[in-house]
Amino acid sequence: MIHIAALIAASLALTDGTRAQALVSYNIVGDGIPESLTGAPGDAARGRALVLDRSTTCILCHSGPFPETRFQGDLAPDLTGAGNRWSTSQLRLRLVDASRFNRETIMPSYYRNDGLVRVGRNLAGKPILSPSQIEDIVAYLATLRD
Amino acid sequence: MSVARTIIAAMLLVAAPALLAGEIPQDARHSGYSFMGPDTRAMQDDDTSNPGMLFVLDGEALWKTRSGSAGRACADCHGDARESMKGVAARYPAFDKALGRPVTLDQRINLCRANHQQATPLSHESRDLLALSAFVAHQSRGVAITAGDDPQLKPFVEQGRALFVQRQGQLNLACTNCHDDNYDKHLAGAPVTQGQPTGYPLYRLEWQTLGSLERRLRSCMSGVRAQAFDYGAPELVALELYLMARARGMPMESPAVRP
Amino acid sequence: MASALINVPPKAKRGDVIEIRTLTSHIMETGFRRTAAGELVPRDIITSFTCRYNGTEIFRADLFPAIAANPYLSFFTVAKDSGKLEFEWIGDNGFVSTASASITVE
Amino acid sequence: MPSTRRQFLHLTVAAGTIPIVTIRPIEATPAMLGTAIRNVVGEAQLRTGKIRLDIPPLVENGNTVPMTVSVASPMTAADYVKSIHVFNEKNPQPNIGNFHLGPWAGRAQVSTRIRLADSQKVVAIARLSDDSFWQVAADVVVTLAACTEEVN
Repeated sequence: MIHIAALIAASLALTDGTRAQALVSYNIVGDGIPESLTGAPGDAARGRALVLDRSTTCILCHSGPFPETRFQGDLAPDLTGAGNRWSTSQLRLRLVDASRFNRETIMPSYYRNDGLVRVGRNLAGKPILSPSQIEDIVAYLATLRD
Repeated sequence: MSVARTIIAAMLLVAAPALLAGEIPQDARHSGYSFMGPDTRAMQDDDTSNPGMLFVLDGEALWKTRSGSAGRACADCHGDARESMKGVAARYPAFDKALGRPVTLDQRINLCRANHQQATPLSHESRDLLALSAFVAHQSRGVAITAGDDPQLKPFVEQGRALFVQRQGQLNLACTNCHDDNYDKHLAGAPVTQGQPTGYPLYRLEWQTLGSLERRLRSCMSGVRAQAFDYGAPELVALELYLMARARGMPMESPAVRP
Repeated sequence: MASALINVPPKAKRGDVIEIRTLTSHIMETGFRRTAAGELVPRDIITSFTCRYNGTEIFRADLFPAIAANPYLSFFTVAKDSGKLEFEWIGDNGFVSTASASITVE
Repeated sequence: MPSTRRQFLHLTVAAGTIPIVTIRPIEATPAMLGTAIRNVVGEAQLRTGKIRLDIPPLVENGNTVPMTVSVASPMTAADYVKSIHVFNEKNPQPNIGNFHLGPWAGRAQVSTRIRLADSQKVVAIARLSDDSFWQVAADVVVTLAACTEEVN
């Protein structure tokens, strides 16, 4: 089964005059997104830095094999072995829109800009992460093997 | 056995408003105090080391200071706050008949200034407003919260609850996702609390000053990357009211100290 | 409005070691922060605290930006005579604040 | 405000106040700490012992960290503590406070609350009446606030 995500948001004028960014298109195949959002593989080293950057929120909720990071969250599963549990295709869709798997999840959809309420004025219409950031994180998580 | 249980349940329904689905039961409600380390607790426990008490002191002075063109002080109408203000903050936000909606303690202070002192309103988070509200709230220390009991407030409590459970912001999280479903867990090492509003206005170490519950709520909204409601917005008042109603029965701690 | 909270035991026995605690309102702006426009916020801190016991200095502190807002200080002295403890905070921009407390020594 | 810069920006905003951006300032270096200590101690030898520094090893917020320094001293006219000096390793400035006392104190102990910009070492030094210097150090881990205020 193949879904084509609807990505046209540019015509939606927002209250402060900014416009929603158009997201790059992607194809969902089964329970994943097999193709890179950027058309190129991500950089695992940059991905690791992003996962550990408190502002991107991974480490706020997740713990993982990061001995140098003292404060890790326990709101979400440990990322140890994530690369064994999921293929890069599955990891990519989980980052892009985890709510697709569980409506009740507290994991934000990192590459989505619709269906959100009261988004901060400066962030409206923007996804949390860029396609290249998603790819970097996917590349890093894929290396997490037990 | 099951009969006895039914009777107990029925008695509870009479004694206290029924819990809404997902709400934290009375005996499981914990103040942010219980999530803090011993050092921050010690700072709150001793009035001579609690920096919030500096504001209470200022508020006590302001209580007796004449203000506005009416030339009246709070004390001229309300007398000794230790008597007249005892338990008042535990009932706020309260329904204002003239306005037909709930008002916060800060809004009540400014209504008093406008209507009885002919004084200009104090701005949100200004030192004087925080000092006065801290002084008034301090008189309710140990008093159980009853805000929201007034039946006229029912639709506003419900509005607040709807906002509490609504996902919002770029992170698409509702208050309830963390503060009902995940308290006791950790956000990057910091405990997630139940978000009980028992100590406001409170001295937050992060702020290095006293702040209102509205400031805290706005800060939470920024945290989930939502557009924060303006100070005094009806939505923020409704949220504050719901939080107080959700903390029904918990003792007031103002001015509390929090990380 | 500058206010201070002073905690001195009102009564003590001669020779007792007593604790004195003070808390005073001050933002203690470090001078290292910047506004959103990039301008440095000028330093505004308390730089000195002195406690005198019946006119004699018994404790003095030099404070730096690393002291938290609303500075708290606790220190000790031997209760010698009944009288007055005077406190003085001096800081940037001509800041001066004083307070006093009396003690009865028996 | 680009969200990816949040790690570096601690914004404090209240109505009626200027939004303040605390860009993590340049850290004091171990050399600066050493210089600050030498300014107090001079060429004297620094010994360990006698002085104790009570500070939580893990603090919930670096803006207000309680701290107590005490020195084992009889506090007599012949043997007392003249002063206590506290330093940090990574704030923009290495000094925290100098505290001057004397035999009349009865007990050589001072408490205050300090700011620590990051997890770091805190050093306390006592100068005794014989002009000997005694030092103690403690490592403090600062939990960064999970949620900070932002300008919207």
